[in-house]
Amino acid sequence: DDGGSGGGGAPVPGVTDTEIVVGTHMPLTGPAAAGYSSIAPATKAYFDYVNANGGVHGRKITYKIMDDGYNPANTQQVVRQLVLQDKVFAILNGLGTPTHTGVLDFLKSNRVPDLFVASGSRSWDQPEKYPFTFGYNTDYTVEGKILATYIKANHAGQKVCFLGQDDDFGRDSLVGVEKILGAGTVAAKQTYVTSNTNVAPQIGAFKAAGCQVVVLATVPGFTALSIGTAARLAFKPQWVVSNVGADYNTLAKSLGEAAPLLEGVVGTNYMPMNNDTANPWIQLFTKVNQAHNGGAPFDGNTVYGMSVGYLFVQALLAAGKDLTRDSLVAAVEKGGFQGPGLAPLRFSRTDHSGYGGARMSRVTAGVQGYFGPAYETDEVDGPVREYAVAPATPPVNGIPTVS
Amino acid sequence: MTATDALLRVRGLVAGYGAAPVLRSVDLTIAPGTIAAVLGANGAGKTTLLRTLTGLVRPTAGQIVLDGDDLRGVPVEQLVRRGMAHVPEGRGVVAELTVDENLRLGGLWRRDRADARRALDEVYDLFEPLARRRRHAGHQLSGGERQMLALGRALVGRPRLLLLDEPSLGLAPRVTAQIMALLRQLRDRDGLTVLLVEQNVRGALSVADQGVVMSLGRIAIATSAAGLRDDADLRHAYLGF
Amino acid sequence: MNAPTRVTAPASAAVGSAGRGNRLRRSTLLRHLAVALVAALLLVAASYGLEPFRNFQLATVAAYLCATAGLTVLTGLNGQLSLGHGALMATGAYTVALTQGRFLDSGVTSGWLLVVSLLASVLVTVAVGAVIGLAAARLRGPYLAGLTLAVAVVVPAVAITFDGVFGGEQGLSVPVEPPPLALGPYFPYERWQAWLAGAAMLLTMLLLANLVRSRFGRALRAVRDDEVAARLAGIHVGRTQVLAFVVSAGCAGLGGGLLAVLAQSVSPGAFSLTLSLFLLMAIVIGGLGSLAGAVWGAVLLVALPDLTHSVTELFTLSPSVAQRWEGNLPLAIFGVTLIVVMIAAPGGIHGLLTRAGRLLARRRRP
Amino acid sequence: MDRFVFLTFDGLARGAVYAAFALALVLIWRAARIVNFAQGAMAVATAYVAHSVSTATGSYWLGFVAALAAGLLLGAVVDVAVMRFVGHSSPLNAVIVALGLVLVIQAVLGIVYGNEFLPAPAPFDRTAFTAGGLVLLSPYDLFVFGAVGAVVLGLAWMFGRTAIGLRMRAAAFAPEVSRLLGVNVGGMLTLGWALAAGVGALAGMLVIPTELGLHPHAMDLVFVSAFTAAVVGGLDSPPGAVIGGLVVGLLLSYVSGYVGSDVTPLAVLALLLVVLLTRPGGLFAGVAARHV
Amino acid sequence: MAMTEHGLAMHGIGVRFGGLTALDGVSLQVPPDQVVGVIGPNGAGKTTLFNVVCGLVEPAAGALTLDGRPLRPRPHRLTRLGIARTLQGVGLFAGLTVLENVMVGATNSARAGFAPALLGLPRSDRDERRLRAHALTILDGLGVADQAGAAPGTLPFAVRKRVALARALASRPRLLLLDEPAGGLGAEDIEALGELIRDLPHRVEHPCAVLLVEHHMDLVMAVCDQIVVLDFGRVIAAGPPEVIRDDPRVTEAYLGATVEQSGAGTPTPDGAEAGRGATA
Ligand SMILES: Nc1ncnc2c1ncn2[C@@H]1O[C@H](COP(=O)(O)OP(=O)(O)OP(=O)(O)O)[C@@H](O)[C@H]1O
Ligand SMILES: Nc1ncnc2c1ncn2[C@@H]1O[C@H](COP(=O)(O)OP(=O)(O)OP(=O)(O)O)[C@@H](O)[C@H]1O
Ligand SMILES: CC(C)C[C@H](N)C(=O)O
Ligand SMILES: [Mg+2]
Ligand SMILES: [Mg+2]
Repeated sequence: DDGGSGGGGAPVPGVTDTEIVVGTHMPLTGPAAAGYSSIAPATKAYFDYVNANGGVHGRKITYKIMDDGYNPANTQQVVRQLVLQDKVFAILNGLGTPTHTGVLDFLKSNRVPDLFVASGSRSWDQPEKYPFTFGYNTDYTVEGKILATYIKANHAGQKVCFLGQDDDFGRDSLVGVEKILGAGTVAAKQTYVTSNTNVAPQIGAFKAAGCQVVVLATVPGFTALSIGTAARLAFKPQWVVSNVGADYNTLAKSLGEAAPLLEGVVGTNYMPMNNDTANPWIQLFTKVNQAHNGGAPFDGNTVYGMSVGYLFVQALLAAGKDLTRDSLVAAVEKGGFQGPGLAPLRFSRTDHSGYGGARMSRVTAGVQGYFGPAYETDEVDGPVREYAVAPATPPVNGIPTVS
Repeated sequence: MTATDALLRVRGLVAGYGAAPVLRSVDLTIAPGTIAAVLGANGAGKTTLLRTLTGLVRPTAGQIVLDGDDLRGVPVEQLVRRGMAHVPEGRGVVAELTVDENLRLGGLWRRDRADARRALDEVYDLFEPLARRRRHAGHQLSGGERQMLALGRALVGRPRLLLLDEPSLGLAPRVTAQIMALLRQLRDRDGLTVLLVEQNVRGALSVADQGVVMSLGRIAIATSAAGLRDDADLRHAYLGF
Repeated sequence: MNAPTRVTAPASAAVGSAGRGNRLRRSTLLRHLAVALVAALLLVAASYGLEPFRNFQLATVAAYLCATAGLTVLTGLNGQLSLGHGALMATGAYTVALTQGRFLDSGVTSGWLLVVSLLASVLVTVAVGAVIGLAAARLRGPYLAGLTLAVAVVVPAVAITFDGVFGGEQGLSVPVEPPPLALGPYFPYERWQAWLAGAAMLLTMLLLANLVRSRFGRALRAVRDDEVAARLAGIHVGRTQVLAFVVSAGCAGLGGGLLAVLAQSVSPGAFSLTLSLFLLMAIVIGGLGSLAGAVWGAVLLVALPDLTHSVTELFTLSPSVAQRWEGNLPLAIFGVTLIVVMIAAPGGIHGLLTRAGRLLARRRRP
Repeated sequence: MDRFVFLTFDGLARGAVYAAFALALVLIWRAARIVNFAQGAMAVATAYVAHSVSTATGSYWLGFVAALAAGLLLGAVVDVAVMRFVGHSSPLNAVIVALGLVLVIQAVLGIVYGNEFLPAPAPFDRTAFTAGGLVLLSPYDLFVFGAVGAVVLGLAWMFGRTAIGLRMRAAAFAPEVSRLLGVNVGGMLTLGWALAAGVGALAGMLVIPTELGLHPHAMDLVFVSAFTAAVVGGLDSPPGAVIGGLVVGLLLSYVSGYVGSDVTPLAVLALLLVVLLTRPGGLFAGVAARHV
Repeated sequence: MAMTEHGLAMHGIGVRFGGLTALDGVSLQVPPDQVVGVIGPNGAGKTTLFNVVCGLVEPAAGALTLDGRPLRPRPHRLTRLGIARTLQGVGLFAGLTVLENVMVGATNSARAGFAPALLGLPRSDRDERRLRAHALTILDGLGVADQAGAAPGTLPFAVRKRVALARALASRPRLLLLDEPAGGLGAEDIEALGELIRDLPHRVEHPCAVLLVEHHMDLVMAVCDQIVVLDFGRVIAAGPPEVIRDDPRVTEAYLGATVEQSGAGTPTPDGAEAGRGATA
């Protein structure tokens, strides 16, 4: 038999008249699980909500969450298990750059739709090479450009410094920042590795260099660590933080009593703020969280996870009743999705890169809130423009309809 | 001999390491204040007997009575408090500790600190090579020095019943003789009881009161040492000379 | 107890007259080849019977087995503890990635190039192993553990510091040719992987089995048991230890290379300290000191996570607890299994089975 | 120059923390001849206890005391319930069991507390004193130095001067002989485990505030550094652990500061090579054993 | 040094351990056809002397020659020089069978290299068969061939000592260093051992000189051609057994004046009898 590689008139793997099986790989355990382990359950909760309301074209969505502990070797195993053994229809929102990079070729050769990868790397946007892979997060360069635009407008003439993770994340982000501020304008550039939790040398260097604005392309733990370390050294610059490490709840939890240090920290996001109870999406997701997620703590990752679920349901609906892998991919490439996101989703035949912008946020009196307009841009030399399209409102029953 | 004059009484002791028992049924009675030489060919079970007496090997059957108390269920580490000391085969010097620490270890359990101290000094007087090496680690000692250390350490506890497994192994004849004389002296002075396992048959019988010959896991002969010494037939049959 | 006395016959006696069966018994190579052949047939048969995912797992077992067998030689037979075998596997994996990448760049394509790459991975790892082995030969116990631990931790640092070559955190992809067309157009890729890895593994096991049965194998164990006595018996202890490291490293390199081929990618995260520790667990749980134990270990490395995951799937968790239990529960089960096996069967699975076998044999005899 | 002073003090402060944890490793090595790979996970578990107690009572110090008590208890329980039953056919068996414990402890913590970072407050201000523009140590660093110093002195006193210390060492080296000499070997082992885990708990309480936060894996990296420190110093020597900890702390700080954070593992490897190739038993190794 | 010297010779060997002088200007010779005994009090330096010959201890002073040629011994090259040694303990490889233990001793006669072993070539097989046959012959000669498959740990002490001897003999030495071979053995075994040792220098095949350290005086006196007495690291007497036995310095330092080892004939110091009553 065909060994699981779907196609032609054969039955579509993972799809029956009553069920669609989708899988993901996530760090549920291990050092990287902090924060991220709540994404997939949120997505699943949204699917359960949809299932409880009749599913998609009468099919219920089964979401198989596999723990890879953020270890690429485990990702290999669990994704193969999902595809070859559990015969999932698609992989959704697999998390992490190094982890997911390792399965791109495998997913491609098995023609498995690989949707909405949870990472801002630009690797997912290679429609020629990986026609079934699509990104989701605003990529790090786009975000860097937006952060730098803010700095240019509000901190002109000040000394800007940069701390980045020593991988694609940090590098792409720096590229974006320098595209706007100009090469050579960043006064001090430092990197860190996750295996070394002492950032005092780096922060000390910033202090010595007299930095006034520090851009952080850091994961949440290192954002908190950097801000805490700076406080110990009596160093108080303006922090401008990548969305990856800017979630207030996560940071405040990890800083504990030192949470007031977060006051004034600027970041970005492209999802509604979890604390924005007036936002209809937040209201919807809070409801789903109560009913189907055991009332788990409601934070940015919950919003993120449910948004992914919403987008996936939109894509399924767009793919039509005769669901195949090709029809799903075609539906995503057709684009035109409107959802909770504040920035445009850029999907098209030639662009697989996900969100293309973000909005600035700031912590004021212990509350993280947006300010200013949302922006959009590309990861090359395009300008950073305001994105004026008003956010969509959720459908009444919270489930997208065929557009 | 009635039950009360025996310091140690062993009945029907069976013990071993795996499927087949090494001690097949040992009966033995040791009177207080005597030296019993336990002899026998290699592999007869002498070491196993001593190890079983101190609980290092668990018996599968039989009874060990010390001073009227059944020793079943008494943890090994309690036996020194009942006056039993065992110098094991292979000496058991703690190689990583110094000579002085090894010796102190022998008296740690004692309440009477002052006497423990005195006993320690006596050992240094007795084994002069040890006195010269107080600060040396056990592993630096020569083979014979280790033997002295092991014996000295047991003496620091001022035991009533001393189980010695081949104490003459590796010792110069002069020291062997010295030790045998010492055993006699302790027996006479302090009423020490000794179970002396030896390959050095003549040396052992020269100090022993009682001669016990083991063979194939049983006590083949238990008689007076003098009797064993003088009975050429017995000696020939069991001890090969 | 009395088995080997059978072999008393002087060596000169039966050379010319030896029959076929006798030759088989007398030649280590032929005997081991025969076993390998049977194993190969079984492997091929199994690869047809199994689903693609199981074939992939089979291939993974084979790849791990190269490494665990090598580690068995080092730790089990020679008594040198290595917490850094993951790093040696990484060396092999990156070598394969770089050579395959180079082949692709220069436009040469042939299935056989993979053999060249794997060979290169063995050679490079042997060189690295020799260097580590030279240092390791001076160290004992926890000090050796400390050094090899540092080696294990160095992998990501090297990959990140020289990311121009090694691709940083993200790693490199490993271009691999599809199965040869001669096998038919629909030959499942996973079956091909199982064959590839299986062949390499059998070759490794064959060589190791030969080695273990030779005087070198004996020297390894002698050094483990008593270094001074071994030296006095004419064994160069340092050289033997380096040799063990080199052999072991070569196997680990091949295992890593195979993993890279199976995954078609390498990245530092896949060769973390955890992997090194798991390899060690595998050989101890499998049964330290025998190649059979290494086999069990490799099987466990692949099967146990899978099994614990399946066990957890038996419970249906409510969403409120699922968040915390999912992922953690399999880990807990895995940990408890390790502890229980280690306590109940300190000789590992191999020890348990031999004991059971002996018991059975004894029961049958009377 | 400023930078050098800054990096030096920063390195010493980190090093003191590694030293504390290395001491726990040395302790259990001396007491049971085991490198306890579960030490980090056990320390984290006690830190979670502290977290719970502090949250419930609002007092850091109650949590601190609870952590130490929990450490002592956990160590004893691990010995009595698990390690006691591990066979000695190979020293690796205990290592594997310890690794199994790591998995179990981390999983249980993940289940009970979740895999999120929780705040780990420091009992003293972590803002460094400055003098003439030079950034020196913080009150918290001084607290760490004090605590580590007290532990070293305490251990040195216990092992070198007390009967219990002698018993513990004897029981570790020669259990059978020690029993014959009246040493309650089982008790000594349990005591050793309890003390080691207690020191580990202290180390955890000192380390975690300087890390990313409280998390089941919070001590993973610290374990590697501390083990390195203990090996550099010589596993048998408490002062060695302290020196080793400071050396590792300084090295990491200088290398991060002058070269780059990513090469620190390479630097650690180089350090180990240099130290162990010249002194295969660590800096404070005792006399080499006589073999014949 | 005269080129005519045959066998092993030591010239003025000195060894210090920190502040402790273990050997001090020790000279002695072991001619190829003799059994030379070394006796002396505990800690006199006998084992250290062996360690010097084996290269396990570097002497601070003095030189060694073998057949007149300077010898800088290294432990693992020893068997190739034709020297073998037993250890004062037993020192068997616990994880190897008896047969394998002895085969390790014969390693120096193996010819196949690493590659043939790895490939399992007939060369390596032939080696194995040869070593095995040789080891079995030696075990047989010592009467322990029936234990070839046993693990050393399960054997009686006497058997283990014989296996250790077999391992040393397996390298076909020209000089055998025996460190307390009789320790722990029973009378019969010691007698057999004595015969074996006495015979070694005069065997037709592979005659072998012996340097013997032993505290069992009967054995030493019975087998040695020459005896060297060490005390505090110095040679205090040397000569044939008869001379040594009567040397007062030896008696004083080593044998002890009062109680004779061979106490069979000596009267018991006090008329002890079994079952004597006791003080408490
Ligand atoms: N740990 C063990 N495991 C298995 N068998 C053992 C063990 N120790 C001893 N034996 C066996 O038990 C038997 C008796 O041994 P034991 O040591 O008690 O004899 P012994 O009389 O002391 O001999 P020796 O004079 O050689 O010291 C021997 O056959 C020996 O092989
Ligand atoms: N490595 C060492 N470090 C320190 N001292 C040592 C070392 N090796 C030997 N010695 C000392 O040197 C002296 C000679 O030791 P050696 O072992 O040679 O004595 P020996 O004559 O063999 O004694 P025995 O008959 O008791 O075995 C002893 O006092 C011993 O303590
Ligand atoms: C998980 C992601 C949101 C960020 C992560 N650092 C990455 O690998 O890209
Ligand atoms: Mg014995
Ligand atoms: Mg000696």
